[in-house]
Amino acid sequence: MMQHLPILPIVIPLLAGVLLLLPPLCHSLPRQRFIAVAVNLALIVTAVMLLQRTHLEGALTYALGDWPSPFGIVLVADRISALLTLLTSLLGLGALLYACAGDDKNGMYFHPLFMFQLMGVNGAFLTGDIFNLFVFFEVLLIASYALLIHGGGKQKTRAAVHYVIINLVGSCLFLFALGTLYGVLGTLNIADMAAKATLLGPDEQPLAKAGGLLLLAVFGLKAALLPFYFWLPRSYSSASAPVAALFAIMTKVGAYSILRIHTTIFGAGAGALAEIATPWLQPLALLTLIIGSIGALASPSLRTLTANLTLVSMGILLTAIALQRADATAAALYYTIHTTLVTGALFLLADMIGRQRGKAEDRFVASRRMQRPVALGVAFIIAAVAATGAPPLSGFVGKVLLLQATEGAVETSLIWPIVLISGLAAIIALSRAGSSLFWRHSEDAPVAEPTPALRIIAVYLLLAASPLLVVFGGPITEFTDAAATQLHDSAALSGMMQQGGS
Amino acid sequence: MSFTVELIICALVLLGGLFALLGSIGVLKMSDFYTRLHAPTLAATVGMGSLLIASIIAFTVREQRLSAHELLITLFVMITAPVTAHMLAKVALHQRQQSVANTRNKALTEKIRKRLPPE
Amino acid sequence: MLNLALQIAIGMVSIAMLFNLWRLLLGPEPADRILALETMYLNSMALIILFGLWQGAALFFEAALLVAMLGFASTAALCKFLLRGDIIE
Amino acid sequence: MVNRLRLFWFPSPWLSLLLFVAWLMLNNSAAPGHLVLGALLAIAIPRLTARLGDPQPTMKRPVLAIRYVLRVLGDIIRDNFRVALLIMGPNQRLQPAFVALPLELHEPLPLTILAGTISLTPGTVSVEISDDKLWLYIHTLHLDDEAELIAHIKGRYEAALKEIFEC
Amino acid sequence: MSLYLIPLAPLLGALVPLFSGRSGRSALALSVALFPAWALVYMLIQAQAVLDGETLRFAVDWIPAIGLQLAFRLDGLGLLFCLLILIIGLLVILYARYYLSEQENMGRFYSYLLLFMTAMLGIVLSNNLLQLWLFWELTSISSFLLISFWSHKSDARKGARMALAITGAGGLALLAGLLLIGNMVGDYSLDTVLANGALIKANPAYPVALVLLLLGAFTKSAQFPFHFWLPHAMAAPTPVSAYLHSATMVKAGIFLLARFYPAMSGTDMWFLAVSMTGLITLLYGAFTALFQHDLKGLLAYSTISHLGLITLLLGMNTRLAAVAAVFHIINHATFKASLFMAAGIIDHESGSRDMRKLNGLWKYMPHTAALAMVAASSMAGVPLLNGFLSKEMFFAETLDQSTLGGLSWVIPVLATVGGAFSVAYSLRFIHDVFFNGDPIDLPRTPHEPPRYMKVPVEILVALCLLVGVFPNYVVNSLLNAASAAVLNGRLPEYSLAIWHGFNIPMLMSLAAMAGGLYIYYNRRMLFQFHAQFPQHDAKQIFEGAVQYVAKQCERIIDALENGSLQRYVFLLLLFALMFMAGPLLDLHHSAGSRPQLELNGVVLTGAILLSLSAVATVIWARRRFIALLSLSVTGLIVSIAFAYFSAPDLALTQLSVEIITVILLMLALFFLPQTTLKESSPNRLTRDLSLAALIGGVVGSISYALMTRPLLSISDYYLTHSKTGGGGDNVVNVILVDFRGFDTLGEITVLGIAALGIYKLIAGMRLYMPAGDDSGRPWSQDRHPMILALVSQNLLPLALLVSVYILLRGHNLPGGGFIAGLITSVAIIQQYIAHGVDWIKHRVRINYQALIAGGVLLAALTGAGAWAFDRPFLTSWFDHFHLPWIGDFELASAMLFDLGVYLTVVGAAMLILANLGKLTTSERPAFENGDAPRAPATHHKEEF
Amino acid sequence: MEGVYAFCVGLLTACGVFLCLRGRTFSVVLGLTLLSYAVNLFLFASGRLALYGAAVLGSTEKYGDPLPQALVLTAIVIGFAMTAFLVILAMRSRADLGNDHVDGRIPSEPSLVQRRTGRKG
Ligand code: NA
Ligand code: NA
Repeated sequence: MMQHLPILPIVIPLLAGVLLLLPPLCHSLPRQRFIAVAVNLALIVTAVMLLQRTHLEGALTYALGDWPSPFGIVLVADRISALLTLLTSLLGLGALLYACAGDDKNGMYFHPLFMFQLMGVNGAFLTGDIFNLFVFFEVLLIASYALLIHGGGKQKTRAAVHYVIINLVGSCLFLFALGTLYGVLGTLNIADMAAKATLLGPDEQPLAKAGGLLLLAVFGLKAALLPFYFWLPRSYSSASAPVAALFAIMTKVGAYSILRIHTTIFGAGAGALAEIATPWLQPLALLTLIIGSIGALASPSLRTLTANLTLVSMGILLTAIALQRADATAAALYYTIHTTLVTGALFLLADMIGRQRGKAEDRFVASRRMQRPVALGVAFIIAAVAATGAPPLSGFVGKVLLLQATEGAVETSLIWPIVLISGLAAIIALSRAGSSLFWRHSEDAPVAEPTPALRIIAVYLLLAASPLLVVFGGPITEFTDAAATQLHDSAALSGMMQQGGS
Repeated sequence: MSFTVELIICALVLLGGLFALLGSIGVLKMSDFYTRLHAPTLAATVGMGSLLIASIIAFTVREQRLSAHELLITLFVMITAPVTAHMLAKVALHQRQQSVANTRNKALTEKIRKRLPPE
Repeated sequence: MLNLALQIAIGMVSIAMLFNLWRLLLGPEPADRILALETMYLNSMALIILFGLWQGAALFFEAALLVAMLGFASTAALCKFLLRGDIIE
Repeated sequence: MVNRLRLFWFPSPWLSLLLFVAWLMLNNSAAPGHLVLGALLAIAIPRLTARLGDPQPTMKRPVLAIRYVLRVLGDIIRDNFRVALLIMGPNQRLQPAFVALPLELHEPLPLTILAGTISLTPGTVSVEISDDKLWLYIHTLHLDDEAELIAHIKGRYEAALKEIFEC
Repeated sequence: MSLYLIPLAPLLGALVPLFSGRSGRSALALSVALFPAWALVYMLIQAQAVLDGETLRFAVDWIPAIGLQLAFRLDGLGLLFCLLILIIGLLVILYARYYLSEQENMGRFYSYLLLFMTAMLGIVLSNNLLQLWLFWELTSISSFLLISFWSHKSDARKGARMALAITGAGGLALLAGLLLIGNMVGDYSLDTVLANGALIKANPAYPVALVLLLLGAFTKSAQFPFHFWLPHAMAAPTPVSAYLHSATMVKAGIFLLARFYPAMSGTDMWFLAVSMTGLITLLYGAFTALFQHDLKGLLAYSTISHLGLITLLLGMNTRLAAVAAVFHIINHATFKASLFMAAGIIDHESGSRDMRKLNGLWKYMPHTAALAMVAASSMAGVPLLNGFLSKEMFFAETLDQSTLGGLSWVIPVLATVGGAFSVAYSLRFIHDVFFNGDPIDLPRTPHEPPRYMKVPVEILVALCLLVGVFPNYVVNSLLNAASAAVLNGRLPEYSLAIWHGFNIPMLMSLAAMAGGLYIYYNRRMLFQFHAQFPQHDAKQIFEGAVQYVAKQCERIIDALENGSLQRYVFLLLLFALMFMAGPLLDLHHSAGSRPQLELNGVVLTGAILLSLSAVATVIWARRRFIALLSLSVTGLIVSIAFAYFSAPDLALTQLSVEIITVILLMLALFFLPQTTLKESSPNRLTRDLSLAALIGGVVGSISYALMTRPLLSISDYYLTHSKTGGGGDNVVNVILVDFRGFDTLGEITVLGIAALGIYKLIAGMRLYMPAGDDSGRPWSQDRHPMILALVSQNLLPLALLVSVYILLRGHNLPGGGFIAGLITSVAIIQQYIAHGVDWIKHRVRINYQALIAGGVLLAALTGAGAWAFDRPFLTSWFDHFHLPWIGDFELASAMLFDLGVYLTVVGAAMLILANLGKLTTSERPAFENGDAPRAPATHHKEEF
Repeated sequence: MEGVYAFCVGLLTACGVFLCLRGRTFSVVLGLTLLSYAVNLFLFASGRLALYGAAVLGSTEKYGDPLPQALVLTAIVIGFAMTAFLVILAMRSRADLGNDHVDGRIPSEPSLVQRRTGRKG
């Protein structure tokens, strides 16, 4: 089974999702929960094994159907994809546990859809074929559409209309881009595309560039890059909590795709096509960061605030990616782990807080007292400290990594102030949020509905990552460094992919 | 392919094309919906029929074995065309679409619409 | 000879389809437009069969068969829509 | 026993035959493999769809049916040319009409076939059947003599169908 | 040496309250205090070495990638601060035991306090810039918690947030500064930094780094103009003020200046920035303190003023000034902490801090009053007390300045003025509170506090006296060591004597005393003068500013995210256009070298049909049914185009998808408005049309450019291996089920998920059905026209036969599971259309959900089956067999895969359409009679 | 021929884009359908146009590029699934929000309050 390791993160959730739709599992929620959690744990184990193998052996390729690359579809599990796969399943576990405390029964098919969502995300991380990437994008999108409306209600419908339409337009653009790239390069394997891109004549280069930039728009849409991010605040703040938490990984798929495509195909080695994204990506990423910070200050509720903090984190992430350097990529990777888990936890936390505050929900107004102020308060402080990038939690390591990566570069004078001031905005917004949520009380009695311990466990499970990321910062940054180096060493990777076979 | 066969095919092809065209001209030209409704029958029967026969002959001769599957299309068309016409007529009647002024038994239309006997 | 005949026939059917579209755009009533569409389905089948003869490939037969089957479903549904609003009730 | 077996395996034998033939036609082949497959499908599909149809009167006189089909085909071809001229001619010269045709057939299947025949022959379209199934309404492109048209249809098609279905 | 134990001890102590359960308050205080006490003892054991000039170190790697080490360093300066932090901390723990009331959560308080202590110790012991910053920020966070300890008070919350915002901002600046400094010397080790001062000062980025560093220091130590958070932090419980706002947190900024003194000082820029800031702060704080009516407010401004004084000293770039600064750090910590505690006692025992009400407390609490008066005298710089000594040194140093050239005299003059105000407010503290008549309207009758509450004050006051009288014995060695650390070992000659003779500093002191007396005596005039100015409450200004910023942010966000999808899509497409169009400008010829096909009439006609129908769809878009018809035409022509350009599979698929889409759209259209009014303004139409035309133009150009260029693609491989490797003649199908079967697996998964999602959407949907069409006509009475029903039911077997045919031949000829599935679906839907849901419901019981799942499962298991043969997922298998009579035939795993596709497609299509149909069934008879009101159709409530 | 083909692709794209920018869900669905037709034709053409080249072995001498065809097939199916979802979502939106505007409200009544609640989620 070990040689099939790279495909397991895709096939396991697929089979699980399908089996959850069939008798005997489809009729029993407890069984569904059990299977879903078990599968998620299995995914974590798989991802850890994958991580270990990639750490020792570099990239693993898996030629589907035993067809040689570039003719068949290959999966490429390099360090980055292994890391992100692990991240996905960790986040998934938190969201899933939270959902098992009751959110999963507010609508049909939660667990199967959850599994399909994991499958889509993992597939997007693992595939080495650009059209297959499109397919997995669609898998994760359609699953996210269905999950977004989970629980029902006007807000969700309203948000879903925007989310779906924007993404459908995005999918069309994706296909235009793919058509253009195939029409120029004549191949779909990403490594092969990279090889062919270097051979293009001046007559074809502009077309390849148009295709590549169009892809940037498509991925930017997923990654919530300005001006494509507009779907995000509303979708994230209206989705049910575990779904919103799971969505925290979705933006990362967009960022990952930019990283993958624009480093492998249009990376430093692409001659005239090298780094075509940077002139657009850099300013847009910084603007995203700015708008996210402004949105954070303007947020009237914790969910909206979290959604805007997601924007901020995407801005930081994409700023790092735009630099197209190994150290910046390493920073981006570390930051991704941190922000994904923390944002996910914040979404869950916002929901729990909202449930305890009666009509005020998670809005920043006075409300009845909470039932579990200590458990939630401590969680909030942890999440807030991590999210603002303050020490001693993981946010600061990520931020320092990024600042160091931009150090000395011409952009320093631009990037540093923006990044730092955005941190201040987050401090102000979160301290305002926390003091309103936890300290401004009306005289009403606390809500009677008990808070299941499982929800709190789920939140703390995700939050635990933040201190652990700092405590084990040494080995983790070592891994992210290695992963980034591997990605930027495109020659070696192309070799791996060309070779085919597993 | 012998000249005769080719000639036959040519004739059938032209006939088919012609009747397809005639049917469509009818749809365009006739003065009310109910008369327009008759026109596609030309295309559906002789039009499609001759083309399909042409195809049967051509492929049978070319591949040296009987190619009869075109008959299935004919079967389908023959079965469905009347139903389509019937449904369309129902729609027109339902929406009280006026027939051309000189139509006979115009008074029947309201009865037909309500599926009542003529008296 | 056959080629010429085919070209003429294809031309005729093409023109027929233009007429259909004309009627479809002209209307005036929905029934007229559906009739035009239905005729267009017929003409498409004719066209596809002519392509088959022209390219000498038997691969087009299914396309014509499908137009016949699905065109009918489509027309029936359109009529039902105008009659009852709800096509599956 | 035999009857029950037949009903089980061939709920509608004509349909099965049609499917079998259609399969061979589809594949343009009478190879043994297709014969077997066709037979299997001819048994399986009617069994699968049996519940999705109301029982219909079966054809009792197949030979007459073939004659009927040929006759209709002939009529269709003849009328095609007639109607082609009508259509190409000036619209004003036409005398369209609605005609109510009294029915003697009342079973849905023969009735549908009659209506279909009328519609397939150019120049006439079956428009509607009255709720009591006693009247078939026809629209004709050009009407010379209403009684003659009614007699023509009843004599040439309805009577034949009555014979075929023995109803 | 295990220096990490020093900050670790209070960190562990912070956890004690978590486990303390319901133990008594004294026990809790005692057990908490054990940890810092242990740290103190541990430290004292090491102290001698440090006093002897050694620097102790401890380091382990933590996150090498960012240069973060767990690195501690204990030198004289660190020792001094550690002692202050630990000793005063212990006293505060004791004090707080009595200060906090029974109801208050003392455990939480101690946790925060010890967390803060950890952070402070971390700062002063750090030997790594990043670690220093880490602890620095930790003080901000823990002080936020401490200041807001009484979170039910709005003042506390706001004060805490303000402190956090200001110190947080400074912290971020500090981070930038530290990173720059680290970058200059190539290492984040403080040792390296301190050893490379010259290098840093020569670096062109030095001014930037200095400013950033100073921003960090000044915000933390409340230097003008960042001072305003401090008075509002007084909303904290008094032990917090005594600790944070006298000895520790505000001193962190000072510590930072002292710590980086060797590396950063000595430049004019340092002098101007640091000393001028200090001077202004000194004067401003002293002046403002006088007018405070709140006891703690007075102390807060006094603290600001004294911090300014220390800053000024550190800014003066002379070694003696640095020593004076260090000395004043010690002195200020002792007297200010004791004053805060005294103020806390007064507040605690009298219920007020308002000096207009507090009068004559001498009578009620003489012991406390005596202590407070001694401490206040020290603050005023009265001889024999420690404050006097350092102030004297300060005055002396102000005279030793020449950087301001001809204006250098300004500094001593202003220093004296500051000193005078300092005397004045100290006098006010003493006189106004303890004398000056009788108390007015106090909530409680004041009395002495519990015995042990006074002990910390006594200890501190004793220290003030001891230092003041025996400076050489008490603090000399510590001061030496600390100053040596600040000055990198180059200690100047100085003497800590009470009497230096009758010199100018002495005169300045006397002038300050006299001036202070004079000012206090004439305070009413001054108060009136001061009252003329509008009173700016920094909190209100700050809150107002934050509110203003938040409002502006809201406006920006509202303007940007106006909730209009049309704008969002427009922006998306606009940028997509720019992304695509930009590179095309470099494309010199749109046509490439590839020979083009000849245009003919058919294609032209097709193009006309396509264009007209597409444009018609746009034009008719508001009359929806007609738009649907012209859309059908477009779809039909696209299918024919695929057929024409030799893609039969595409033609078949496009056609079936198109038909089923139209049916679906009709189903939906029933519930939607049939027509809509014109909504778009001419401007918007023009804008949208332009964008549409541009995008269309660009896409068309790209397409043209692609088609006219030669392509070297990987496709030959498929053509050559389709038969031999995939066992099929239809290369497109072999690609679908074999070469790229993984895509197809994903694709059917998408379809299945979509169906599930749609089912979710349908469940719980409440729709209003129109009772008639858009012209108001009631619907036809004929629900299921007989002829349609009969023919449909007879076509079904034929359609199924065709499906099987299409399914089976797919591998070798156009067709396959997907098309077959759609044909089956359409055939079944046809039955629904003809017979209605109710009729079918009783005849067919298919679990479409299971069909979908089964289909995907079959496809996936077919793929996974390869594992049994040790091949990668989806490795296909096929073989030719021979049976007697039947002949040769082929079996392939791809067939199973395709069957999975078929099942999924049927299941998905049916799950969608059949359930959508069910929506209306139950309610329909309600308005069968024609004119019934619009009736709601509700599907069963969505539940698990 | 390529020019005419490209023109059609461009025109379909333009029509699709224009409809996608309208304010009603139904128009957007129409627009996306047109856009997906354009996408399919575009993607198909990336393998270059060919006559007499059906990629069925043995049926002809030279074959058109089969790969884009397979891609288009996948794209069609996925597009269908997505469109279906959007169509039903449009119905749901009408049911929940009482109108068929893409924003869930008719823009003639733009109040800041609504926008804020929109953001509040
Ligand atoms: Na007729
Ligand atoms: Na007083």
